[in-house]
Amino acid sequence: MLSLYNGALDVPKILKDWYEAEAKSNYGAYIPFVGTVRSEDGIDGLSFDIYEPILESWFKDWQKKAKEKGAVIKMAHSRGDVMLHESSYIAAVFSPKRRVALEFIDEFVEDFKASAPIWKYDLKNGQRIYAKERSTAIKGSGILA
Amino acid sequence: MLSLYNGALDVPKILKDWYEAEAKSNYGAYIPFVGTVRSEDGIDGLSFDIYEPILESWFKDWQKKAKEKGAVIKMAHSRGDVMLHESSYIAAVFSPKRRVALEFIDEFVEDFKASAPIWKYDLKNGQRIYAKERSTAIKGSGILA
Amino acid sequence: MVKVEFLGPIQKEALELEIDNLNEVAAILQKDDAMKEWLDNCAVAVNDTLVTSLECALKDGDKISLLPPVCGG
Amino acid sequence: MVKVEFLGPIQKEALELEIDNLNEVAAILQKDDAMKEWLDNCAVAVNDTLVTSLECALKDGDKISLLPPVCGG
Repeated sequence: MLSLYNGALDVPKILKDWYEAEAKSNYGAYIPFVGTVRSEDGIDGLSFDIYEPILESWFKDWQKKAKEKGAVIKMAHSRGDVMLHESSYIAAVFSPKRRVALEFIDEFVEDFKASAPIWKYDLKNGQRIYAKERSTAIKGSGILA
Repeated sequence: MLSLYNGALDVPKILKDWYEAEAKSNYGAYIPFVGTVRSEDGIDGLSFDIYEPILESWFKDWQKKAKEKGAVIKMAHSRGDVMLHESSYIAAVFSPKRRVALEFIDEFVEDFKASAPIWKYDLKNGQRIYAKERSTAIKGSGILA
Repeated sequence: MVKVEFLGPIQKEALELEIDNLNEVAAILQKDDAMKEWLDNCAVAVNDTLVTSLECALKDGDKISLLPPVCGG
Repeated sequence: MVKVEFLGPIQKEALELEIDNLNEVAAILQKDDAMKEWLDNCAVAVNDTLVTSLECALKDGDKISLLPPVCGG
């Protein structure tokens, strides 16, 4: 399940909805990861562009990997502006077993950072500035150079 | 923060309260781990005994470790009976950095399983049966033998 | 006609090109000064599937996307 | 007087013993048939602090706890 929202995420509601949706699925472990906008470098917030077709196929591959381990993965992300101390990202894994869940959320979040087609901008003094130095080239980049 | 409850945990409320309590603390990552009672071996539920003085000192040591990494750790656990598909355990880490948070929640949950002075019983046919084969001897056990 | 689109922070209008393969796209973009800073670190998708080599025949109606470095979360 | 208490699933009433050290506790419990299955895998705390050796002097009012294998969560 992949949900995109305009602006900040309603974290308590999403965590509750996901928990309740899987309440009878007999998973022993539920691990959400929540990403919140930190105050640093004088930013007022962050802003996000998402390329949805590739995000969806990337996510589908992870759903398949989760299924192979008997687990389920869910993700929510913001489009557009998210201000300081608001949250822009939740990923969560449900699994029968705690080891699977702990390892899966780590792998998922790291691959998300490296591969998900989402671009981040700092909001600063009314400008929207691409966060180039914090961004990662997708694996296989550079073939046109 | 260590909270013990009689019976099942109100997971959505606890996740929300913790999230809101740290909303302005400038942590970038919040990772809760939620443990839920699974249906297996025909049990009706689980039951827990806790020895609180040692649980508290064990938890204080982890609070110190968290602080050294700029993080915060919270935990909630049930006393007594928790029925199928109800939750008995939540641990959560807040940290400025995602790598610290992902590693810390893993280490914390594993040490919790190995060291926290909590005893688990299967509820089955009206009986309360110590889950001996799923339990782990605390490090240093056996000195009286 | 093949469409080439530039995602995220790349400030460039989409192109419509009469081409048969990705080598031609590379040759055209390498001549574009505004694209120099991007080509080194852009990934390429053909019809929304990432590709890792230029050995890819193109046909009329195909869509090529350039994906600069990402940072979700 | 030293108190010895048995935690969790160990079905045994607390003992009050006139002893000076943990070796004496070990000697007493080793003679108790009901405790045989537990001693191998019990941890020991003195005044709620886990200890890892028997080299520990005891004084009047001390509390010893036996902690069998745990399984929280």
